Amino acid sequence: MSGAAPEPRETQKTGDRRAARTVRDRRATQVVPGSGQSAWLTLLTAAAMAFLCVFALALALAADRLADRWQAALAQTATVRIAAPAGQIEEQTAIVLEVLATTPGVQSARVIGEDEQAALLEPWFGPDLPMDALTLPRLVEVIEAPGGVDSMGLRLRLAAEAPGAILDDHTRWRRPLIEGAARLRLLALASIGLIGGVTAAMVTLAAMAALATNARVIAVLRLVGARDSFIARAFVRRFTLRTLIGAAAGVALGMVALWAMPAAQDGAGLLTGIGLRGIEWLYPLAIPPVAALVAWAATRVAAFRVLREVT
Amino acid sequence: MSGAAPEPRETQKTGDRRAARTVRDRRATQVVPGSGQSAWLTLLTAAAMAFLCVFALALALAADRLADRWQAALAQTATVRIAAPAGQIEEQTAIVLEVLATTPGVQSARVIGEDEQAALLEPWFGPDLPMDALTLPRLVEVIEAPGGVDSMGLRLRLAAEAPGAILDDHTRWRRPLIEGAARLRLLALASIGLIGGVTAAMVTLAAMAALATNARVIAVLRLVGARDSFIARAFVRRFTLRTLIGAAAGVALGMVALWAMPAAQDGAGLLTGIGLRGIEWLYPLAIPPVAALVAWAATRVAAFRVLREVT
Amino acid sequence: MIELDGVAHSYGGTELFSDVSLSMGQGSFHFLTGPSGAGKTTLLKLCYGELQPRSGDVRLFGESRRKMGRNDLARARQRIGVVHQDCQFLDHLPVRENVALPLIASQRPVPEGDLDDLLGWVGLSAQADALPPTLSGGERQRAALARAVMTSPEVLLADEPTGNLDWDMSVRLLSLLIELNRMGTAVLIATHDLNLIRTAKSQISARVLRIAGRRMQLAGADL
Amino acid sequence: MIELDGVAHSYGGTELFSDVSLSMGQGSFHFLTGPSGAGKTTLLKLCYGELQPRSGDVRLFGESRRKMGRNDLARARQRIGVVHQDCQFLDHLPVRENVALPLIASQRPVPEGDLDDLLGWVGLSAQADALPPTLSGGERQRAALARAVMTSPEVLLADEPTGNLDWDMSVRLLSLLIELNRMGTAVLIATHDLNLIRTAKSQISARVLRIAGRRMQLAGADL
Ligand SMILES: Nc1ncnc2c1ncn2[C@@H]1O[C@H](COP(=O)(O)OP(=O)(O)OP(=O)(O)O)[C@@H](O)[C@H]1O
Ligand SMILES: Nc1ncnc2c1ncn2[C@@H]1O[C@H](COP(=O)(O)OP(=O)(O)OP(=O)(O)O)[C@@H](O)[C@H]1O
Ligand SMILES: [Mg+2]
Ligand SMILES: [Mg+2]
Repeated sequence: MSGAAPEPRETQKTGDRRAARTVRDRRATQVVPGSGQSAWLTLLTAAAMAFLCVFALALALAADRLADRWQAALAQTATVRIAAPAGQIEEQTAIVLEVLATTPGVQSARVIGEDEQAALLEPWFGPDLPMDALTLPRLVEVIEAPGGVDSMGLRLRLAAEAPGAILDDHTRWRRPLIEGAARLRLLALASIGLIGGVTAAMVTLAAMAALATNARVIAVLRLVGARDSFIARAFVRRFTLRTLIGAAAGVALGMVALWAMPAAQDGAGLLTGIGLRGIEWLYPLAIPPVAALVAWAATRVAAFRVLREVT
Repeated sequence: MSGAAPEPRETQKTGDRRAARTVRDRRATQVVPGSGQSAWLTLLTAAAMAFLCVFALALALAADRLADRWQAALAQTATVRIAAPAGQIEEQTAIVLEVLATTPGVQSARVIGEDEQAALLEPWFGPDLPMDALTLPRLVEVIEAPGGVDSMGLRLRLAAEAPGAILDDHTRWRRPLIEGAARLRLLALASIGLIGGVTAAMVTLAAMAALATNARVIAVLRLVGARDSFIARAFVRRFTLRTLIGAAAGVALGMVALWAMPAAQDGAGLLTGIGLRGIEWLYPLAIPPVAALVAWAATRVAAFRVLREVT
Repeated sequence: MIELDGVAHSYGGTELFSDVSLSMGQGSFHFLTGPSGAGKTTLLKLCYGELQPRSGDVRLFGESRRKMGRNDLARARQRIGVVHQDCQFLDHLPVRENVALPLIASQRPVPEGDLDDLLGWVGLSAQADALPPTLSGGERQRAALARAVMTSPEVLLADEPTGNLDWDMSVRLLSLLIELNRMGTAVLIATHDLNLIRTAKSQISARVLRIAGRRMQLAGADL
Repeated sequence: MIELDGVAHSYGGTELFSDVSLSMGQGSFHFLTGPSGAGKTTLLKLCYGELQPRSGDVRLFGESRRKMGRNDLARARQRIGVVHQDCQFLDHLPVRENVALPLIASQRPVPEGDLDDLLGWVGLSAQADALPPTLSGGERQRAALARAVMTSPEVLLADEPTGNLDWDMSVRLLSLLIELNRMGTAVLIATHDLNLIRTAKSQISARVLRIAGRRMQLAGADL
């Protein structure tokens, strides 16, 4: 930015030069009036947008987490259901476990006990279901290794070796849920993009409005021999700072609001899952610098466009 | 607003007077410069805020709908589970149906057929469950009347008359879901409130910035003998119109975006349920007038505050 | 029509002038001189009600300034024409509409013919549709004078109306003001140009006031 | 130092003037007169590079205006002092900093002692910390002149610098300019005030240029 700025005439040590630079920056800022309302406008815009952005980010992260959970809970597990006459159940179960043990991609397999099975049925039949009186199929839970299992191959092997065993890889259940989570995540990311775009547009417009308001100041400065970079620096510095402060305030407010929200309950996980966890609390901290960068670029472009119209 | 405005000197018919009024308004507007950037800023702010508001509204409506659905699906139904030795099932079922028929608050009761029951079990046992081989409890679905059923009384009556029957009013399932939906609705309403507040603040600040920019124009107008109401009218009219147009554009965009979103699927109803249905498509149309009203009030207050500082 | 009665004014610090009295009746003609910074513009601002006097009383058309509301003031200003020292215009409107602005702002009809005549008299016919920022310094002053006389005001206050004008144009404008004065308008001109005052005094009976050293006195013989 | 060579200019429509040549060397002193709207301010704008000539060539310190970039122009302006007809200031900075603005804007050190002396000479010591909007018309012109001479420029261009000043103050400022001129500064003053030109000619040898009817000629004998 200051590549073309004239260096002070005397040779100085680097420390002095930095001090001189700061003084020059302050001087450059002072030649532009503070302009009360438009300063607040920029601050408020940045704060409001950062606040909304924190929420959109939390939503995206929650959607992400949800998708991951479903991925983990459903995509990585499968069930083998063994329905056979009472006498053959034990035998076929043993065969199935053997087959699974030699199938690549299967991390572990485990027979679901009667208690667990009763728990699964509870919603529909109540806790006092007479398990003894029922001839339920045996269920084997298969936990897949990260790579996943070749379902088709496994299905064929099972059909050959244990005719009563049927593999259910939960595809039916998985697809709509994964799709739903992906769509929610997309929505959240789109809002972040929208918020970012609108923020950039608003900061640009606010900067251009400020520059238009200060057209006379710019003309006077050019007339007394100020360089473009000197004039631009004043505006750019001010708008970047304002956006940074506004965004920081908005992020802080947003994080406090998120933190104050009731903790997530598993009962309605999706709805109350909006919130940040662990390392995620650091993510919103990226918003103010990014916003400041956007403001810096926007103001610079706006400033040089306005300056080009002044001789 | 124009109570104090001087009437044209000649007496006129009412129609003429209205025409004169429009001409006067146009004249009043012309004496204030258009100020390109700040006009766009107001338009864009209004549009962005209206756009976000449409989404927040859709979210609130979806949460509302969801809560209603759960209310309807869970709160209004209960299940009576009859577990008894094979011989007594039919008898006890008949008793239960009789009891239910005479219980106040029960709209209808219906035995869930075997097919339906199999469908409920399918997730866990697969489609080829040998229903005949199982001695499953009989399930009776109870649909409650709007007032609801006195669960405790019904439970006692059932215990006395059909010892194998157990009432499950789904309380366990209902509460977290209802709570979740309520919280989502609250979140959406809070966003609407936040968006409204921020919009009002931004329009006020934009108006004040425009007024500050035009301080000279205001001073010149006062010096040549213009009344406060004449000067204020120019600004108020302009900002109200801009906000109205911007909000209308934002609402239109938001509605198009909602309409273009993939239709809700029941598989992941909650996630894709964000959208408008039937009469709800009319609700967002209230946003532009409300925004314009907010802008009108904000600009009026700002204009008279600035005018008070000019003699 | 405008009366100042024992008026004093100060901007915060020391008093600019004190105990100034002045009465502008119908058909009166005053010049106001004094060194730069003496308070000529301030006195004019008191006359058209932009400033409130610290002490003493200012009456506009018989009404005390202190008792006037904002709308009363606006109405009084519609009867006063003012040429400001820094001629300010609405930069987005052409000269023509700027000259007609007092009529537009008070929602009176604009007599287009009179407007054209007036623009011709001050030599701005060619610039009628130009925007004020493109005017030369002298053209601005002429446009400001045209704006002030456009409403045929009962009082005309002109602050240094010829500072950027050549002598011929100054005399031309002076004759316009004298013409107005003969038709009854009370005129007050603040100026540094003693030649202008001398020229005027040769045509009409004008009183010359001088502010200096916190007081105002009649200056006549020394001109 | 500034040379105009067969310059013509027009704002869109008809030509204001054509074939104007002027050479301001070290220690030269020019007056520029002509009726209002003749193009005096326009000529000055050509001299400090705000406008590009339609035809002909303008050279600032030996460099052709057409070949100068924006930063070259800024550097050239740091060597030229200009008093604009509409003295514009930064309204949020006190007079003191406004006068020192050319130094601040080009990031040169501000000699506070010289600044005080200069403010004293133009009679603005009392207004040093006032904001420009509170200045009187004459005070603005004096501040503008102080700002123009603050950098000890090699060329000084003044557009109607005494339009709002009384005679004594005008002469005082003229003597400041003559002083500068004697130290080598090239001076060009656009003015309507023929008395001022006469007074100056009695002290130094100044050339008087007159623009009228699209041409510029030397006017001397008729003053
Ligand atoms: N708003 C203000 N606040 C403070 N001081 C002011 C204000 N307006 C004017 N002054 C000061 O009051 C004094 C008189 O100002 P005024 O404009 O009346 O002078 P003037 O006689 O018109 O001078 P000139 O001939 O230069 O125009 C000046 O010194 C000026 O600095
Ligand atoms: N930016 C512009 N666009 C169009 N026309 C302009 C522009 N600037 C000046 N003019 C016109 O050019 C003519 C000369 O203007 P200029 O300011 O040079 O006159 P001047 O000699 O300085 O007059 P004065 O003595 O009144 O200040 C005027 O008629 C003016 O209206
Ligand atoms: Mg004055
Ligand atoms: Mg000029």
